[in-house]
Amino acid sequence: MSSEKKQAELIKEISGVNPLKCMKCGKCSASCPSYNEMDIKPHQFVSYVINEDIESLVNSKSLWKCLSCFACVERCPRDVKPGKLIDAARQIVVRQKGQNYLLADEIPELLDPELPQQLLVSAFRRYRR
Amino acid sequence: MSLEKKEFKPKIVAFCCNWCSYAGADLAGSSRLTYPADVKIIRVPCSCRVNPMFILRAFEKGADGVIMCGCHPGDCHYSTGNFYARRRMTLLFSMLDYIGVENGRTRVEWVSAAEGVKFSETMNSFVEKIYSLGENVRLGDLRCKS
Amino acid sequence: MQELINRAKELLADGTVARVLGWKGGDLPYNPEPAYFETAEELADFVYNSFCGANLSKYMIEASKLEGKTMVCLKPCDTYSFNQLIKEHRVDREKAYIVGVGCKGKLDIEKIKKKGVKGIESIEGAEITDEADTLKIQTIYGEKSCAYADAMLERCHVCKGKEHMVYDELIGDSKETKDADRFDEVARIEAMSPEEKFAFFQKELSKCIRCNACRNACPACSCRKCVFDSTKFDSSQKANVDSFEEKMFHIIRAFHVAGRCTDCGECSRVCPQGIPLHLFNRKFIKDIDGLYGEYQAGADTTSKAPLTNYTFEDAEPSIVGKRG
Amino acid sequence: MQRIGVFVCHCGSNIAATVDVSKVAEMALMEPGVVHAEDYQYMCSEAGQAKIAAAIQEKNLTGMVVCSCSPRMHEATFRKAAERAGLNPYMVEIANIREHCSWIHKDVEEATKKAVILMRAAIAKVNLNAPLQPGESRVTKRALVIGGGIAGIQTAIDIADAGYEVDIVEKTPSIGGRMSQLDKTFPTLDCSACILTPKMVEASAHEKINIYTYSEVEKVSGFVGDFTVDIRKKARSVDMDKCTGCGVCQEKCPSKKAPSEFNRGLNTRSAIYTPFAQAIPNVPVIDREACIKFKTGKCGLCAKVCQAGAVDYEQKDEIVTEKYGAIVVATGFDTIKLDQYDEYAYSQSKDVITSLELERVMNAAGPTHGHLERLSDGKAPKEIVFIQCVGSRCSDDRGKPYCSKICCMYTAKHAMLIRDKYPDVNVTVFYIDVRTPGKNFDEFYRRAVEQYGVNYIKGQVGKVIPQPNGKLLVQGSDLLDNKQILKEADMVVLATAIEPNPDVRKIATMLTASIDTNNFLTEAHAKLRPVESPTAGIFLSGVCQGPKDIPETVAQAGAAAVKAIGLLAKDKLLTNPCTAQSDILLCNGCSTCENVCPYGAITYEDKEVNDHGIRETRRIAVVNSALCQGCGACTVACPSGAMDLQGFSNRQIIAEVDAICR
Repeated sequence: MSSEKKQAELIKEISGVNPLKCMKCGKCSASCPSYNEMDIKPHQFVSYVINEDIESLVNSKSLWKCLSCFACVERCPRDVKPGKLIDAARQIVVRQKGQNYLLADEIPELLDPELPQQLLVSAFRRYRR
Repeated sequence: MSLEKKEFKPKIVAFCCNWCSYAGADLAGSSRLTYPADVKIIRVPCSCRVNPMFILRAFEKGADGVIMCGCHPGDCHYSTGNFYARRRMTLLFSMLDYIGVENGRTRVEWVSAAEGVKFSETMNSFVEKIYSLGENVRLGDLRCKS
Repeated sequence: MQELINRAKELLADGTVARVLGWKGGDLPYNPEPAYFETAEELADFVYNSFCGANLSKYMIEASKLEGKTMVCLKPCDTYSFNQLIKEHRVDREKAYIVGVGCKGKLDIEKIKKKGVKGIESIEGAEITDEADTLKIQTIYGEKSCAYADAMLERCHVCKGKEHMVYDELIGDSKETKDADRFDEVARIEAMSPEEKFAFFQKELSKCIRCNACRNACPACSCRKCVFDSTKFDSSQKANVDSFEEKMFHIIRAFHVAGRCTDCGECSRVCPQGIPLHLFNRKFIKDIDGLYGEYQAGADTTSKAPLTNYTFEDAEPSIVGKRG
Repeated sequence: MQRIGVFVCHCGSNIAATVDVSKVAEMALMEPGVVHAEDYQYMCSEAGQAKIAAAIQEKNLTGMVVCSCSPRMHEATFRKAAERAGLNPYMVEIANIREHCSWIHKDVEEATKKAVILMRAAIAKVNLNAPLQPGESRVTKRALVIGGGIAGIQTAIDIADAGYEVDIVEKTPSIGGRMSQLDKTFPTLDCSACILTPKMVEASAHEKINIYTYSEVEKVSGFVGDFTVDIRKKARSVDMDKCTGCGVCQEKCPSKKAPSEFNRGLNTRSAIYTPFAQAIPNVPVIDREACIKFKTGKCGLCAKVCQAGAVDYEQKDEIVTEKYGAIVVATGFDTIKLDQYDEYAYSQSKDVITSLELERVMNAAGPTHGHLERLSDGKAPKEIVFIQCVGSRCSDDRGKPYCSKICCMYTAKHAMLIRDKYPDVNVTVFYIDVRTPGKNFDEFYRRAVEQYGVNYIKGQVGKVIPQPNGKLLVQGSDLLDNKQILKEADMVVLATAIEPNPDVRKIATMLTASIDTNNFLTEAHAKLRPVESPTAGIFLSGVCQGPKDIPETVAQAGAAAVKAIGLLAKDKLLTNPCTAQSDILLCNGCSTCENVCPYGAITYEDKEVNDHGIRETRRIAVVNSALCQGCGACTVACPSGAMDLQGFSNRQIIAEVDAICR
């Protein structure tokens, strides 16, 4: 198996998502609050995984612009849930040591008192390790 | 006879009611949804036609697993057949479990005529279970084992 | 006992009944056997004591075909079997004059023998009128004693109660004997690992010699011709050739009486090999009670049997693997 | 000993590509009783059947096995072929080596092995087969149509025109169904009422058609040709014979707060009501839940104003029992509930409506008298957004996995009608795909875009957010422009998924007709028998079988009618001889079998028997083979094995088990 294919399989395994179920309706992108800041849009995540271009996915800005608000997961009519794919891509990055986007120690400095609690919890879930 | 251990190829008997599950198996076939060839289907008019004797007989003659499929409860072609079958099989399976026969060797699954996918998935998972349990040695006539 | 004999004589004399179905003494002090009595003279042999464990209800299938009524002595537990036979149209209620006899628990000679009591000549305390808690046993080796409760049949420890479900008159008093739960043994086996369960039943069933005593004594097992004797299932065989056939016979036998078995315990009582056959029937009863609601076969003559009944919400067979 | 012939079909390459058919035929000859075996390209073809006939006659066959496709496909074909050649048709067994073998296995060796085993099982069974003779049963020349929408009406008219009596049972107070709620119909934009009303009148005036409105099917028993049905005529509280339909009662009724079902709850109606002006029958019913008289005992105004004296508060439900030869199900559809779709703000804003509600808004008899206005404030909208596939094509548990099929077309219709009547209103349609297969359908959709300037955007809407200013902020995506779109709308219309009428599950259970996971009734064959249920004598008309539009529904209604007529035209039906039989010498007379028989086919008789010299009278189970449907419940309930099923006997099934486990 090529390394690209392995990475794509890994994303599918971590996320538990079958990207082939996507019918390209775009409801994820329609729901996304961070849409305008993303270089790869939520609905495009699926095709990147199908095309086994995980490299671009992992290096995209979108990975860290996703708020993990789960609107796309909640609303996806096909059970594809791009949010989970994004999360899986993040996991891949996190698993490669030394490539952490954030260290746990750095977080307190970045905290904003206006930040909703839920986002905090979510952020810890995402950025821990 | 060779001394080498023979590869385990389970014998699996599936009783399917004519109206739902047999048709579901047909749909699995026409949709080319594969499942292992170890499964052999016997057509019965209704799940309520399946006598516990048939199931024990299959085990006696060397079956490693027996599965019965019928219409979903409430959808029986004969209105009530699968309700009786459900009670009979529940009690029989409980008894087999009680005397120490591995409980995964028997299964009941409700598969409608429209559920080709479910039929294939059911058979795949059942066969997998039987492979994991291995040969049926507890409930069989040893003379039938070759 | 005398009261019973007197009443039997009266009924024979006034023509109410043509015969009496009871027990007569056997060749040993502890093996009375079922018998018909047609005259007052014959009744001299009549006995009713704590060794009269046999359930006479099944004999009424044949007795129902005879001319005239039969007086039949039924213990409380036997009346369940009789009711079940009425429900299945196997006996004719009109042909039976049921005398409900009292019961203070029946004795198991095997239990006495297991205590090392041998060469028995007579047993005192086994008469139905005796109040004794201890049996005095005269043997060729001298007198031995045994607590009554210790010699009781297993089924009497889990007695369904001393109330007769059906009768024309009652004679004699009863004593409660229940001191255990009838599902304890089943629960103990259920808790075993599959390997232990299998070993347990393999050991018990390998004793089976297919004498068919269980089948012949069972009031529910009353088919004119058993499937194991007919060609209908290609299953007729008189002996167990391998371990499968032992299991097959007993599973199917238990299945055929499931929901009909009153738990009278005759199968275990008559088994010459001492196989605890009631464990099969009781497993089904326990499952039926647990899954479909409490049901006592023979408590009435009209209720729907569990296996000819259903509800939409019945448990799925997969529950078998899920229970604890 | 039987003399069995085995015929192995190649089915072109369908079987032969995966199964070594000549090997299978060769192996057949090694089985007991087999005296002839051959393989051929298409056994079901005329040439194939000729080969079978020749073998039966030349080899004097007493039984045969065809290794071919599913018996559900060609068992009848081969049985007929056998019968023509002089062999009892019930001496034929099928080994299904196509659906159950060649189509699902890839390895030739493995598939061939399995095919041989399936063939052996069939041979083992045939060895124990006995010739059977079908009985006859009568056909009641009357049909029942369940549901009085366009599907039911059309089916009833077609059956009645052929000269048979038809009863329509309709749950609501009037026939007409969903179509009566529509304003215009695609693709020709006819007024729905203008084309439906004449059909309704025709049905009600037809001398062969009897309509039970405000009625429900309560119980069904019997079988093809001879169903017995209990129909509950719900208490209308108005005497159908006396009522003149003047409508005064409805005007005077002081309770006017009940939501109007006909207008989808967008306005209210009186407690005594006819659902709509053209209702048939034009006789009101009293909604007892809403009626003051029924709630408090006071009022009674309607009875006072009724000059015909038709109002009858004492009326009770009535059960009518009727016999039918055929039953057609035409129970139609409803839109799904939108409780789970919070993101579209349906329950938060009155200005988010379903397409069916828009039909009522656009209709002159609707809550706004046909004026397009916002239901919240009555203002004329300037910006309307349509959202497609709301609840359709969803694989989660909120919606339905299927395409509702009609939404693309009716949305194009709505968009076009709005742009036509109100050219200053902007119309935007968010779509995933536009599906327009059908005559003149794509042309219709293109007209909406090209001629009427409807703005189609490829992309789904993620959220509709009601704004403080009363507008609706629609957040959607434009996948072709790769943009997220925020649009302020005055109204949002949801193309809500349709689902079978929820009552259909209950009806299907009564009819023992099978139903799929989406509650659509299953057809006997997806392609070749699309209007018949697998249960004989039950036919399917309209959306109860699957989503369809009006022209398709009418076409299917006619097809179902023809199938029903074909059945009713017969005087006698041959019954299935695979029925239960009780062995007189083994029967205990215990009644266990009687207790599980769903057809009441088992009774008990005292019979003289001679059991090996013992002569006695015994209580014996007797099966009425006209009632027995051959399920086999009794055979397993019987502990002695006295009860057995012809064609699926204990020994036959055991022989199959043995052959498979050999």
